[in-house]
Amino acid sequence: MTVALAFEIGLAALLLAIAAWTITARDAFTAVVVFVIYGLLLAIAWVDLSAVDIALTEATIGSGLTGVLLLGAAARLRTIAAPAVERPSKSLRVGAALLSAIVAVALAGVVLFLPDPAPTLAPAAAANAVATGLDNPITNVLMAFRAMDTMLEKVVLLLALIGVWSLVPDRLWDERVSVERNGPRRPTDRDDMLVFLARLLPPVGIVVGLYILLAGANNPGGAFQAGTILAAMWLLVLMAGLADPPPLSRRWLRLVLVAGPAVFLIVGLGGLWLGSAFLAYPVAFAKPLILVIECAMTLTIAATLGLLAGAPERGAER
Amino acid sequence: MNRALDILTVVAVSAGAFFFMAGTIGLLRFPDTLTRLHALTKVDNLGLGLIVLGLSPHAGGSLGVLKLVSVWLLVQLSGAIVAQLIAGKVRQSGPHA
Amino acid sequence: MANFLFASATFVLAMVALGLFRILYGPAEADRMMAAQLVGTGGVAVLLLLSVATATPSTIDVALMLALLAAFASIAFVRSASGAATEDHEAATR
Amino acid sequence: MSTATVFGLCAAAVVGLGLYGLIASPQPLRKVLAFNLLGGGAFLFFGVVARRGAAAGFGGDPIPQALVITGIVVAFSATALAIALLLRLFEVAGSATLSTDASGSADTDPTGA
Repeated sequence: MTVALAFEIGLAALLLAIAAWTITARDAFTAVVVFVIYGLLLAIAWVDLSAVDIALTEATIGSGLTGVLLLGAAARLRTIAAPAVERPSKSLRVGAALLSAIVAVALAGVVLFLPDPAPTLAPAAAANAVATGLDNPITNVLMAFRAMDTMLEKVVLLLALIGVWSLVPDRLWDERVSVERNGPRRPTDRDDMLVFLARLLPPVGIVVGLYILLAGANNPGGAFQAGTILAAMWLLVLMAGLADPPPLSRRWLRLVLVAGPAVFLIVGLGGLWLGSAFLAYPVAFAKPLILVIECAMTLTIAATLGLLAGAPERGAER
Repeated sequence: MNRALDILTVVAVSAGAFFFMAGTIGLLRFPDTLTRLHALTKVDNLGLGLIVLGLSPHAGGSLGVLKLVSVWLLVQLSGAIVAQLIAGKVRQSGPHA
Repeated sequence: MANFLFASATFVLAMVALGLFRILYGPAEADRMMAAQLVGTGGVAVLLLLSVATATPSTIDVALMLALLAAFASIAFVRSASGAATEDHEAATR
Repeated sequence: MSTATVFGLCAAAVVGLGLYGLIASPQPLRKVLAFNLLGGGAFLFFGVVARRGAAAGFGGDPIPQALVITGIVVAFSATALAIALLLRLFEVAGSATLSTDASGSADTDPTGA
């Protein structure tokens, strides 16, 4: 057991060092690279905390999509000759350090004096798992016990996308411009490898994504992780230039974007109509209904996350 | 039989870990970018490959082994492609761009 | 066996941590990318080792995901770095 | 020292680091990174609480774990929105700093919240 503990202490120390490096790195680009590595190692920490579902989410969103988003932004921001950004005054930095230290120490105190035995809802989650027929407790929580959270979180995603879209320059809304601007796709010499990968990897990614979606019923996995993988594969194809990003005004795109929340809402209202409560699943149909919602959500998540993470890329194409 | 498999695991995983060490030392000590790239590719191929080989008796059946091998193949693919991209970038812009 | 695998995971993690110094020293963007690639591969290896050490087969799925997206992150990296590099080049020739 | 304690202390320190970066970093992109660190630390804290609540054959309390998953996705969308604002600011203003001293106007602080 001590070897395992040594591993955990080493991992925690490495995480801390990398977090500190993210804050102190000299240029923003290095900070972003280091942050992506932080996300990757954090996935290992989640596995160590027996939270494989979170580890899957962190591995896909934390290091995959966030990486694309932040690296794209950093590359674009670096194109300006960085003006001498003045550092905040010394008194502010000392004050910030003091405040942060106090917060960290207080939190550490909380960690050391957490109640024992720890309060837990795990037995309740286990006892009610029969109602859904799914074995993965986290899918149960996300899709049944706290389904309202999950539905509203889809709405948050959509709102964020609307926010991002409303910041897009007017000309990007017009599809003709994007076709004329880019002309026929002609991969350059260096892009050859990228094109090769973008042809080879997406089929594998789709299979893995479907596997994760279906495994989510009984093992770690589910709509979030599957949707993220699909989003990543889509972005890969876009980055290689094998397909154009869809014009924002396309109807099918908007249908896909609202499919998840819409199906969720319809099922929820159905529960109300059938008598019991909003989002109450009829016991006999709980499992198929959850699967239907998850499938719709996977599509929506894939489209939304892809559009969110690809936003800097899209802007850079001008 | 079990013992033999355990020995295989220990030997192969140790060898894989050795290649991780070799790759890291190469990455840190080799003189220029292309030689460092050479060191790095050994980690993807042999380091991870040997660890996968060592773990496969304990992977829990054929599905586990299939997953392990797919992980290795995927890393091989991405490693090869990224190595190409990096090398192309070095060639394009000189070794110290 | 579990102890040996944990020890191996610790060792690989330590090697990856050492490799991070390449990001610190550079000098080229390519060197930084290589260090990031090493972390990706090392992370996959550590996850595989942990999966067997703790007897949780689903951890392999995390490694599978990481392996799938390692290429993706690296390519975003190459693209953004090379995009920035060409801009630098243009700025230098201007 | 247990697993939960190790990562709990790590989470506390990461929250502190993120808070410091959020206040003291001059560049907005760095502020976004710091904010993500801060949030990630909070998630880790949740994960520790979940780990301590392991019962009924689960490795951790599934409720905090599910909340963290939701949180990660929401944090990602907030980051994407912040980045979009940042790039737009850069496009419109030609610089991506929030330095009020340099621009002379105190009302251009999109990440001030």
